[in-house]
Amino acid sequence: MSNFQAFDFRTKFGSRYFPSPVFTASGCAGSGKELSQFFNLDELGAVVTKSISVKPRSGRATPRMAETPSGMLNSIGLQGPGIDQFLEIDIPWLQSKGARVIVSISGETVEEYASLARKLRGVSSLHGIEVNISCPNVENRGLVFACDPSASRAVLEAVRRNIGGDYPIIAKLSPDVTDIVAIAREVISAGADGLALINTVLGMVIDIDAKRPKLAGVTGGLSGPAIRPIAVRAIYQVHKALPQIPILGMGGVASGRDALEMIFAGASGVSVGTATFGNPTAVIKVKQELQEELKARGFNSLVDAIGVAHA
Amino acid sequence: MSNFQAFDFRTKFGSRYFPSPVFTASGCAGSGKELSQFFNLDELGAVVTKSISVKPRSGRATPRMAETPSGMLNSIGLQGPGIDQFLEIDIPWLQSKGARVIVSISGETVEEYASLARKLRGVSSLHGIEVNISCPNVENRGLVFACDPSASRAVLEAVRRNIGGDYPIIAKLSPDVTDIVAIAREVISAGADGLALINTVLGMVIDIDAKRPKLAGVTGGLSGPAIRPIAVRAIYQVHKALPQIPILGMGGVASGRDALEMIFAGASGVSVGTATFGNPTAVIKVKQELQEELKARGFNSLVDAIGVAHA
Amino acid sequence: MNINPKAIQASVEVLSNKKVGAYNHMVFAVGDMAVHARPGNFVAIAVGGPSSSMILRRAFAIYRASNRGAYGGTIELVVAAHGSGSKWLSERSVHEKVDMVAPLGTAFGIPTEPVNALLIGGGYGSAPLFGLAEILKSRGCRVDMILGASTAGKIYAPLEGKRSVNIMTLTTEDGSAGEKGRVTDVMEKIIERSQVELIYSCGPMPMLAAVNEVAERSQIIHQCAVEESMACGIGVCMTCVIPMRDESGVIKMQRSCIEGPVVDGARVVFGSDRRIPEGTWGAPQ
Amino acid sequence: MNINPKAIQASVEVLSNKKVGAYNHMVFAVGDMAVHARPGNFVAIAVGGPSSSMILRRAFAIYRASNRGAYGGTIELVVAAHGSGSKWLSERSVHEKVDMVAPLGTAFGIPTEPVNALLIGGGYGSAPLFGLAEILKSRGCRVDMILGASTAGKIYAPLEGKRSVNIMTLTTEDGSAGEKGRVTDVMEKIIERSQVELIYSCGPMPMLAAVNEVAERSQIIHQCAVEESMACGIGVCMTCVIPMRDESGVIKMQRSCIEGPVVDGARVVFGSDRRIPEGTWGAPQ
Ligand SMILES: Cc1cc2nc3c(=O)[nH]c(=O)nc-3n(C[C@H](O)[C@H](O)[C@H](O)COP(=O)(O)OP(=O)(O)OC[C@H]3O[C@@H](n4cnc5c(N)ncnc54)[C@H](O)[C@@H]3O)c2cc1C
Ligand SMILES: Cc1cc2nc3c(=O)[nH]c(=O)nc-3n(C[C@H](O)[C@H](O)[C@H](O)COP(=O)(O)OP(=O)(O)OC[C@H]3O[C@@H](n4cnc5c(N)ncnc54)[C@H](O)[C@@H]3O)c2cc1C
Ligand SMILES: Cc1cc2nc3c(=O)[nH]c(=O)nc-3n(C[C@H](O)[C@H](O)[C@H](O)COP(=O)(O)O)c2cc1C
Ligand SMILES: Cc1cc2nc3c(=O)[nH]c(=O)nc-3n(C[C@H](O)[C@H](O)[C@H](O)COP(=O)(O)O)c2cc1C
Ligand code: FES
Ligand code: FES
Repeated sequence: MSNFQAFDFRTKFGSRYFPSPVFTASGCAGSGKELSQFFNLDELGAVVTKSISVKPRSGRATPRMAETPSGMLNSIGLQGPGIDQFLEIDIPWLQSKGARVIVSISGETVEEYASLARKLRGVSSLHGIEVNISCPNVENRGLVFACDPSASRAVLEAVRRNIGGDYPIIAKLSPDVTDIVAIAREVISAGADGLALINTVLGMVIDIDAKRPKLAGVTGGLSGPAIRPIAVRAIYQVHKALPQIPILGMGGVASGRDALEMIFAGASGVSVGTATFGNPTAVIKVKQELQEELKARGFNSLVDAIGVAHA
Repeated sequence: MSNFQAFDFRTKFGSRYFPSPVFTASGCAGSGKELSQFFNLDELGAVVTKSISVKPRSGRATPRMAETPSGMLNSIGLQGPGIDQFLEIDIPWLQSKGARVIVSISGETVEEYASLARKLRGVSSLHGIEVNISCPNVENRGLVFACDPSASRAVLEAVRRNIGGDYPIIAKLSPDVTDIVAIAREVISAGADGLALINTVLGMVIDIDAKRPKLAGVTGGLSGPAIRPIAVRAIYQVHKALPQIPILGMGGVASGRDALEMIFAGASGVSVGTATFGNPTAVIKVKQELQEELKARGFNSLVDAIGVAHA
Repeated sequence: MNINPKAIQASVEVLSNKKVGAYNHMVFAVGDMAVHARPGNFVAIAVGGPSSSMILRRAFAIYRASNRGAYGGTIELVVAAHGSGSKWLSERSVHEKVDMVAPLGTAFGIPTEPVNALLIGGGYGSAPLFGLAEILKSRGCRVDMILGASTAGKIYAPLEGKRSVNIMTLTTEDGSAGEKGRVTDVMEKIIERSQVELIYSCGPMPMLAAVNEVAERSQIIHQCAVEESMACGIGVCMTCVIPMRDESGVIKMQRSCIEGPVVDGARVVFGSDRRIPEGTWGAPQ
Repeated sequence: MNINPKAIQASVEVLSNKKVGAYNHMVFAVGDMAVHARPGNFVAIAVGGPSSSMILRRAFAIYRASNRGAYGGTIELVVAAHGSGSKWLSERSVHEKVDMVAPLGTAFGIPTEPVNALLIGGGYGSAPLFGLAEILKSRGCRVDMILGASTAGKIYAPLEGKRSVNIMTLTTEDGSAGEKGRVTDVMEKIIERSQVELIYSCGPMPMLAAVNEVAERSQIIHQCAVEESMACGIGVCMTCVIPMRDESGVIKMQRSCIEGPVVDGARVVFGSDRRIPEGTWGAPQ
């Protein structure tokens, strides 16, 4: 019987459906143009854009990266053209290619997040907004929003208030906290529809020849397979506490098996980030392999597989 | 000139000197006997014992481990014979082999730590005590001591009060906190002489065939090269805030270069843990290579190299 | 007593690597490492090369060890390409080198008198049994062997190995070789037929548990080589423990790499995967 | 405009791997990948094999690319074993395969008229210059070349490469080959002698900066192939940026893998390692 049924790969975040649960990760797919030489963007569940700010940002000085065992550090510093140019150029291009777009936003103050939400409110063709709160809060000694429950709440409330009621909001959390479930509860009660887990882990490499930090920005964000066990743990913990909330899992996904681990832990979808640097077609590979792994285990739909490791 | 000077590899924690700065990591060198087939234990700066508890502990059920990219998860659950048998059998054996011994202790309540300190107070031949506070606090909903500043303080105060004034105490911290510097300040002001950074990072692996967590204990501690950038960052942050406090660095050290990274970041010594599983002689290799790397860079002593990446 | 008293770490050369059914039969030039190797001992091999993301060694039972020969000491293994580490090993070419620590763990105990022995292997678990059979035979024992697997290709039973076996019985779950079924389906018959006095087994834990049940029911001593995930193989990590009774009957979580892999079946508390058996020393309250 | 318009990802075979001085000259059978490769373009190669702990590709300038030949399309590289990834690559044997993405990045611009060109290479930076010299020569240009390195073994200057070069000058810092000193020590003399109208350079950033200074002083157009640590090579990661002026003179952090590696030297803000130059678009206040 089940062999004849069509496999249902769809997933849902907030009010939006996506034909497949494999997305790009913010900041790891350029503007989309760079990857479109390798595959069609409409093959992806969604393109999650790099985090966009109110104004243009140069980002940090170089060196901006260091390879680490099964991972890498980056300190890009949110380089980007600012929201206006982004809405004018990048979004229309992505949509012209049939890509479903989730815009990631970042700010240095709660008001900046609010202002980004107001700009995006009008763009109803978007599939959602991912709120990157792993940014230093200039109004509070540079303390990262995502590390402070009340600052996290304030950002999400401001975004929800300004963007309108049914616009899907995904709050992206940092793993660098004592209690990620507590932060998750705050942002959900503040109006987020879903959670993105996890952003990079704060790390550092010393250049032992130059006798100083390798990165110009001193510390950087650790990503790649090295952090996957941390991501799976965060997803599992949060899904256990908030089983109804859709989670976009990420952190070192490079194969269908990696993606399945996150789905079983409780993710409704996965983003592929660093793996794209080693393999331009990683997102497509993950998508195809995930579907095969699910079918091989007798699942007729993605949804049936979400969180099964909790049984 | 400097070529004729003897290289000074000594380091110091509290009132104790160690001839070399490379130690074993707690829980990664068995009872010492297992490694003594491969080298003499007196070649090590010190043997840090597995964390010992008041009573015998069976530890957790199996599977207790999962390999991860450039790392591994473990959930041993502090298996051990309890302090009495340990003091009677293990310590005398280690000392008969000329090993300098730092005893790691763990408890489920503040009173257990106090009681362990009282037992160790008499053993003046020890080179110090490492207080593993990454243990669940049964009196506070299983919240790990190291994740709670006031619980961390309470443990260190109790240990200092019971062990006496000049007994070197190293407090071992968990990286799974929002602000490791804040915890470091608490335990130092509570009486610790030095800090061990870092314990394992909380992680998880799902067995996608069995559709459940791979480890019987569900979550486990991530160790190995994968976490080295996290460890280096923690050491750098803490050394910056507390430059006078000696730090025992650990997390993925497998070569002299890795050790040097930690020394430059601010560590006064390093512990080698997981690397021993892949290579029984890893600690000796790290020791020899570290000395060569330091000499190659013109250092006449270890102490001159500590924290130079902060210049 | 020393732990790992004979263990040596060395870079050893692949002398031969041949596909045999589902396995690779591999020979390594190991020099003195072979001298103290006994049936039941295992080796631990680093996998993946210098920039490997696999940081832990893989354990393999010693299939044969020899001190003489054109290449000096050799150790032979039977490798199943299971996950990425054993796959890497099975792909090594002649002349490549791997880092090996051996011999490790306990060996099968050899009876001082000639007895009727039954050796039972599951899958690659047959590997250490042939060397054992040889020794038993040389001591005048009668040696019967049962090898089981899911399917014919997963039975490892080389011709030269069978020399020392009186009667060899095969079982496969799909019936593609020997009798259809499991090793325990034929075990009692053979115990009776050959008046078996001593059972040796090596294979997956559920098989060992089933064999142990029959052995206990038949009141026959049973030495089995257990298998639990190992991180270090040398006794320092405490990941490989299984609940075993000590001399005074107390159940303790004991390391299968040091106390084992060969243990007295009667000591093992089988079926305790994912839980600590009640009454274990220091069990959580 | 498309980004990476010609890039292809494929598993390609090592046809040859020869040690030449401090380098390995490697030839790969790449099929159609060679068709659009131009001097200045680079390849990105995955290193370390299936279980590698090195997750990022390594970038190498294309030394030569050819469509014809017994093996179909080939791409040749000159590899310096620097860290663990390039070391791994340099150890690949004939018939092994590696995963390659190419051609990537910008190419050297070829003048439409015959001009007097000076090509300057540092270390393995000479690699792309020989293919460039060939094309320039075929267009009737005069081609002078300066190759510099710390020591003789680090100069890559194969005989067949020199065919297209009118005068070759070598400099080494230790004087072990050619003139003792740096490429810039001989540069002005040669500019004058050969009435140089166009400079191409490839090598470490400090060398490019020094060459650019001379070029600006001499008011000669200078195309250089820059080198910044790259994580992806295809424009998606933003790690490889260098500050460059855009058409309107605004300094922006631009990707050297997409806007480069070959860029107009006059656009580059040299010496801005570890800091954002003042006035850069979007610089932190
Ligand atoms: C004492 C002993 C003897 C063995 N003898 C043989 C033999 O003769 N031939 C053979 O083919 N296999 C043998 N095995 C099993 C072999 O060690 C595993 O198949 C192998 O470790 C799996 O590694 P992998 O990289 O292929 O798989 P992965 O699943 O990638 O391994 C991941 C991790 O788990 C550990 N692990 C996984 N399965 C096992 C296991 N069954 N036992 C121990 N560790 C495991 C590995 O060491 C590694 O750290 C033996 C195991 C033990 C303990
Ligand atoms: C456009 C371009 C062309 C190049 N052409 C050549 C060539 O023809 N021959 C040659 O031998 N080398 C060339 N290089 C340099 C080569 O890419 C580096 O030596 C190599 O990446 C170092 O890798 P590793 O593993 O040996 O060192 P590691 O230090 O282990 O590398 C660690 C990480 O840093 C990155 N990285 C380190 N150094 C560089 C660098 N100089 N450039 C880019 N990424 C770096 C690596 O990609 C890797 O991700 C070129 C680099 C670029 C950017
Ligand atoms: C180079 C780079 C740039 C990134 N930029 C962003 C960003 O702009 N916004 C964001 O929310 N996350 C950013 N991330 C984090 C990723 O989206 C992702 O959460 C993280 O890298 C873990 O996934 P991965 O291991 O698959 O890369 C970036 C990561 C990398 C490596
Ligand atoms: C198997 C295993 C057991 C450990 N047991 C202990 C322990 O008993 N007490 C403790 O403080 N840390 C323990 N640790 C943590 C290590 O001491 C060390 O802090 C950590 O593993 C990071 O170092 P590494 O990457 O070199 O292993 C253990 C780690 C492992 C892998
Ligand atoms: S495998 Fe480490 S103690 Fe047995
Ligand atoms: S290397 Fe990734 S953008 Fe250039």
